[in-house]
Amino acid sequence: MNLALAAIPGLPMLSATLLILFGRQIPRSLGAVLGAGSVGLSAVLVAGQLLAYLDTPTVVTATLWTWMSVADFSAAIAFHIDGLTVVMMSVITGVGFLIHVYSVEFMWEDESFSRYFAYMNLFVGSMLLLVMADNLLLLFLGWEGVGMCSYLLVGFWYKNPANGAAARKAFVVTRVGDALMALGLFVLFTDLGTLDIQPLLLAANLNWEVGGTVPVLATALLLGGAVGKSAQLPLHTWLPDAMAGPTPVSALIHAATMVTAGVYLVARLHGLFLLAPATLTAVAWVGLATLLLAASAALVQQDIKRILAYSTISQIGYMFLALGVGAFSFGIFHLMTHAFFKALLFLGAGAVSHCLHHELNIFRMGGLRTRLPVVFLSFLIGSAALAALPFTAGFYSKDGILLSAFTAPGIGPWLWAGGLLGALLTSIYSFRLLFVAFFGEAQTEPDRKPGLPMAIPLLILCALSLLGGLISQPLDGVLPDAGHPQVPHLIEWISIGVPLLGVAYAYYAYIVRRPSSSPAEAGGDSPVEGFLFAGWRVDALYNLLLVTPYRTLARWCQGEPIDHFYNGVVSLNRLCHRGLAALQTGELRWYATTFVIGLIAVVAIVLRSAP
Amino acid sequence: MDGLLIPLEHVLLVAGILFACGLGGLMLRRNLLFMLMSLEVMLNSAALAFIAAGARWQEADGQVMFLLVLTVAAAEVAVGLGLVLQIQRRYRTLDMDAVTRLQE
Amino acid sequence: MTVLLFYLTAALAVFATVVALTRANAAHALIYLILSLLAVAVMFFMLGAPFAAALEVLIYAGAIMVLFVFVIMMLNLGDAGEEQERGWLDARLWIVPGLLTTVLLVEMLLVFGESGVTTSGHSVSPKEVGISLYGPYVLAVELASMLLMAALVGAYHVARRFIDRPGDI
Amino acid sequence: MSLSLLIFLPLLGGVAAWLAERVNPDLPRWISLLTCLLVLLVLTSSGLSALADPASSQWLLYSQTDWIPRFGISFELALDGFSLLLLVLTFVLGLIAVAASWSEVEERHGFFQANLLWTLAGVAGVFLAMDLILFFLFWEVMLVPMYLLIAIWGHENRGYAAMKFFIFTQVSGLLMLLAIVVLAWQGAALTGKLSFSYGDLLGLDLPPELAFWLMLGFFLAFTVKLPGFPFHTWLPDAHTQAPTAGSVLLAGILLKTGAYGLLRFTVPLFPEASQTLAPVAMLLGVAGIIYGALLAFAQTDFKRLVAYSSVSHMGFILLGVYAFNELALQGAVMQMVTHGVSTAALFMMAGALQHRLHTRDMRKMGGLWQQAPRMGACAMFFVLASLGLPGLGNFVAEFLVLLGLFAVAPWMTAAAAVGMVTAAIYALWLMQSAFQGQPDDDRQMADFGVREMTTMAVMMVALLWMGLYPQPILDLAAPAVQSVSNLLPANTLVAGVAP
Repeated sequence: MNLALAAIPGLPMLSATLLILFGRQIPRSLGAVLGAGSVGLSAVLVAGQLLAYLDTPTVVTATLWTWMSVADFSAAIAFHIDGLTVVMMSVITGVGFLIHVYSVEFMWEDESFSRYFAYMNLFVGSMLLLVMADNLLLLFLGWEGVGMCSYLLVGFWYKNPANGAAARKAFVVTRVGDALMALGLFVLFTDLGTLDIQPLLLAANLNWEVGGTVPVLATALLLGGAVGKSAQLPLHTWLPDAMAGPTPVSALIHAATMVTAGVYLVARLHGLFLLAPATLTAVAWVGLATLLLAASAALVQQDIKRILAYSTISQIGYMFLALGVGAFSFGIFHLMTHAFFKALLFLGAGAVSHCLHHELNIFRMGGLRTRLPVVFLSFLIGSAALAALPFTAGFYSKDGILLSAFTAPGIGPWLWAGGLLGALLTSIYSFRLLFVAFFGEAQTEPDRKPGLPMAIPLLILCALSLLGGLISQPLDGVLPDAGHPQVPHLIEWISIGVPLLGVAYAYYAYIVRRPSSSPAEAGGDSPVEGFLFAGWRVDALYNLLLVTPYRTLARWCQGEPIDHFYNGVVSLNRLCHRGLAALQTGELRWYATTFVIGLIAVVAIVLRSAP
Repeated sequence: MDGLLIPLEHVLLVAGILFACGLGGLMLRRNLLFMLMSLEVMLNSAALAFIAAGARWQEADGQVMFLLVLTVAAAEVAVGLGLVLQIQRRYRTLDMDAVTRLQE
Repeated sequence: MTVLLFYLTAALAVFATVVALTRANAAHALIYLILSLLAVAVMFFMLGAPFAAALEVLIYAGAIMVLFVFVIMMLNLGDAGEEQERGWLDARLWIVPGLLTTVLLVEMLLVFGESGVTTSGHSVSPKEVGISLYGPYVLAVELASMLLMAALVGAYHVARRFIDRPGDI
Repeated sequence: MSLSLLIFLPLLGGVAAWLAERVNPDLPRWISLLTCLLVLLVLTSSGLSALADPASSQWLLYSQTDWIPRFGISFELALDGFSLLLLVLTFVLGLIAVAASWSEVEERHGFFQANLLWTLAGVAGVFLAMDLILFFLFWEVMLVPMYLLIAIWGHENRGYAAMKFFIFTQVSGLLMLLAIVVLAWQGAALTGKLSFSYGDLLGLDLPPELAFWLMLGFFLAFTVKLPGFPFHTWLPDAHTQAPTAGSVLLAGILLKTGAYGLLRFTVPLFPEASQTLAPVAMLLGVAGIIYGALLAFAQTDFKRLVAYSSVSHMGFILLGVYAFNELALQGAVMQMVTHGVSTAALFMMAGALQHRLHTRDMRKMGGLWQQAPRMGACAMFFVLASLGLPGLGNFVAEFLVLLGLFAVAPWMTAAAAVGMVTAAIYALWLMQSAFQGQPDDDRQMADFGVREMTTMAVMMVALLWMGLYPQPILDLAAPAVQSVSNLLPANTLVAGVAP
């Protein structure tokens, strides 16, 4: 049992090690088999776990070895598999496997084929560790591990310094969140004496008062970590830039799995968050603010991947909103459906750029509907699910979130209204993308069509995006069941209707009144558009407040200011030395004179001492 | 013949004055030749002090010491005058303030 | 009477020394120095050290001073040197050495004090000196001889190139 | 017996290596390689047997011989788990240093290897000596050969760097000597017996005022060596100018002697006084972490960057030692070992680059991954270790330090956590400017060969092992650490006591 569980993250990691060590010696096909196959095997093992769990929902735990044990602290390399974990593992390995298969074709011509698969496998392994971890320290290992893989993959094409900058930004910004999370772990351990998740939740329930200072502090720090990893306000700025990596990477890491780790963390530790209502409310507001900001920014982007990136930020905002109002299962549900349709959209975008000479600007595409039908189908379904059109997967999850938000006490209607506005914006930007890129006249001719390794994952994800809403997650007993929220029918109808309104507007704006010329490169002709295009200029603000001062400070300190002090001591010494050396003039008469002075002094001393 | 009965301090005073003169000359003069003469005067004054002490206790040691001082003076003058010639040849001056190579 | 003579000689010695050390002309200075040395020799004699007095005249006033005379002759300083020397004897330069020597003299006076002892009044014969020299002081004599030897070699070495090529001047 | 062997073997090996150069210039490095291996063999065999059958409750092995009995000075050596750990580190890094210098040194091989081995002997002595005068002696013994290593085989500005290193260490060392003598003198006044033995001086009832000043003498010596902010300025110069093997030894081991001294001497000899100083020491630690990281980011010289990263990492040790609880102390011990390995590896990397490119200036590098992928992968590994990636040893160390510290000084912990971010900034910047970016196509550069990859692999495996299964190391150090943390019961109140 232990071995089977350990093999789930272990296989991809083993494969990653092999690929790093021997990647240059083995042929590409073998690398592909190793890379995709190991994840596939993992997926099979996960499927076994899933079936077992569906059959009899029992928690499985396994301890491999004691990681470290000092004084009262101990942490083990141990797994804890319950419904939530199984769902996450299924998403990670399932979607992950599809993306790996897709990548085989996508990356076939790249010179660093095996390096790519090594990183991807490492990522899958780390992500699995993250969700399977039985204690927060192991979770943190996975947490940082996926961050590292994200760094490696965003900067995969390292020759372009811009990619390196994006990768570093992604790592450093999330690292800010990680530092906060680490502090959260310290608070938890100091107060509760353990980092094992289950005993921790138990101890918290016993020892913490609802709304006490420590719970709020601890959860707020954990939220900091979640916000960093899940690209929420105020640490969201890294995600749009992270699109510098290969597109399947964006699909896997920056859409389906890693960025939802924050959601997983909050859901996993919901017991703590429920004890800190203030933090939970903050989660909801963070989610709402993020989803509106990102959706409005997505409205004016031109780079297909940036649109999707902002869309991802926005969708995770929905998940946070769900978590914030206590609808944890809807949050996880949206996580899953989002993984399907966003992976689909990203892979579709990858297919477009793959076939279109790496073109990413949607205004230089056009008319792809007939030229790349499979991709068009993917985008159609993906956009529909993203916009939460009825009966797609996204519809069920997002509808649940909106209605749950409405029922939240006090602030509910406000959250609902904000979420609704977000839904409107979502449908507008997603169909804007679809209409601009796939309808109208062709601007660029594709030079090939996606082959089977790319098409099959797309089609599977299409099916999942359509039907994924029907999956019922085995989350009973793991997360508090919100049930289907009871709201007035009018609210339900409005929630369903608004996205359709958005589609209609997009149709009017981009098909009927198709803009004659593409907008300026810098995005936006008006100041408002420019503001939105720059993501509300948060980046500029951070540059001004943090990056530039840090660089300036570093430049000032470059020559080691502390050394000035020691150099001062040295100079003083040298001065004294010069003073003494000046006495040695080399003039005989001066020596004679000093000799006499000394003689006088000696005689005087003799006189004084012996009168 | 017998010597005189003179207070020892008076002889020593004379020796002291001579020594001071020599010292003053050493400090005052810039010419190496005169500096050497000053040294001679100082050595001589020391010799005088020895003789006085020998006379005080009626011992031969004072005169022995005078002899040694004499040897030292002779040796010093021989080398010193050799240096005078050499310096004059090399620097074209006997001004010791100009010859400050000792510093290095 | 002879005591008075002693003080007169002492005064002469001091006077001759002071004059010798303040001359601008080296040859003149040397004459005064010889005078001073001769006066000191007289004092030696009066103090009961005839052997020392004889040596003072022979070696100091005789041999060493003659050495000086030779060197002065070889240097051939002339009138220009004398002018220069006069310039160096500026009154202001006297202040510091004068002050210092005065202080030293005063200190010496204090050290000597007023003990009231006088010289013995008996002379020490050359014979006693000789016995002492080759008795307890034989090592010192050897050392002195080595010193003289070294000085001889040293002086020869230092002055050799000058002697080799006197035309350099 | 085996303890003095640990010191005398490298000493004699050094002499042999020196002499052997006359026979054959290739011989010295083989001699030092064999010497290191031999010492490791002695160390592990005697260490293992002692673990099974310890000499006393405190020491695994102990030996004492009279040396200068009149002054109570003896040749007293002792080994416990903590020093065993550091000795293994010392000689493993010694091996690695020999490997690093294998083809780098071009002149006076024999004397180079001799200095290398003498440094090792001095370090081994420092880790073993239990007589304070003997300790001081070894403290100096390790200093002089290191000075020569820098001054003779260093780079362009070696004279300045070596002199700075020497003066800093020497001045602080003299303060320590003063403190040692006064301490022993005071001990004689209290107990009636003049002795410099560690055991005799422990637990003396010193006047608090005096204890504080004596503690300061020790503290300064060790903090300069560590080096703690603001006494660190010798380190970047020394590291930058030293030959690769010198940098490896300096970063890997010599800095650890400072940390060892703090743990072994400063705190146990003066517990109360150390507690008084703790806030200041912690502040210095935090300042070092952030300042080191900031300056590392500002550098353009590969080695200088790594050197400043050391300053940053050593801040954690200062924090760990002065938090006075087992968690943080264990973290500090871990940091000593892991930093030794990871930084040594980075310095080897720097040395390899300099050997190939004849520059350490990162502005002249860039895109090296293209030409040397193996090197790039190794660099990436150690850079990630250095920034504290979980799963690698450094994370365990930093995490334990901060975890222990949090119970004592939450705000300090928060400030130190900033170091997690700043470390990422400089570490990734190093990676970017050296290995990523546009490669220079005209440049020809050889990738790592078998010898270099072997040493790198050893260090990688070590870091992974320490990151994933550090328990053996923690267990080995536990007795020493516990005896320190038990000195101050009031301050060891850490979590675990849920009300």
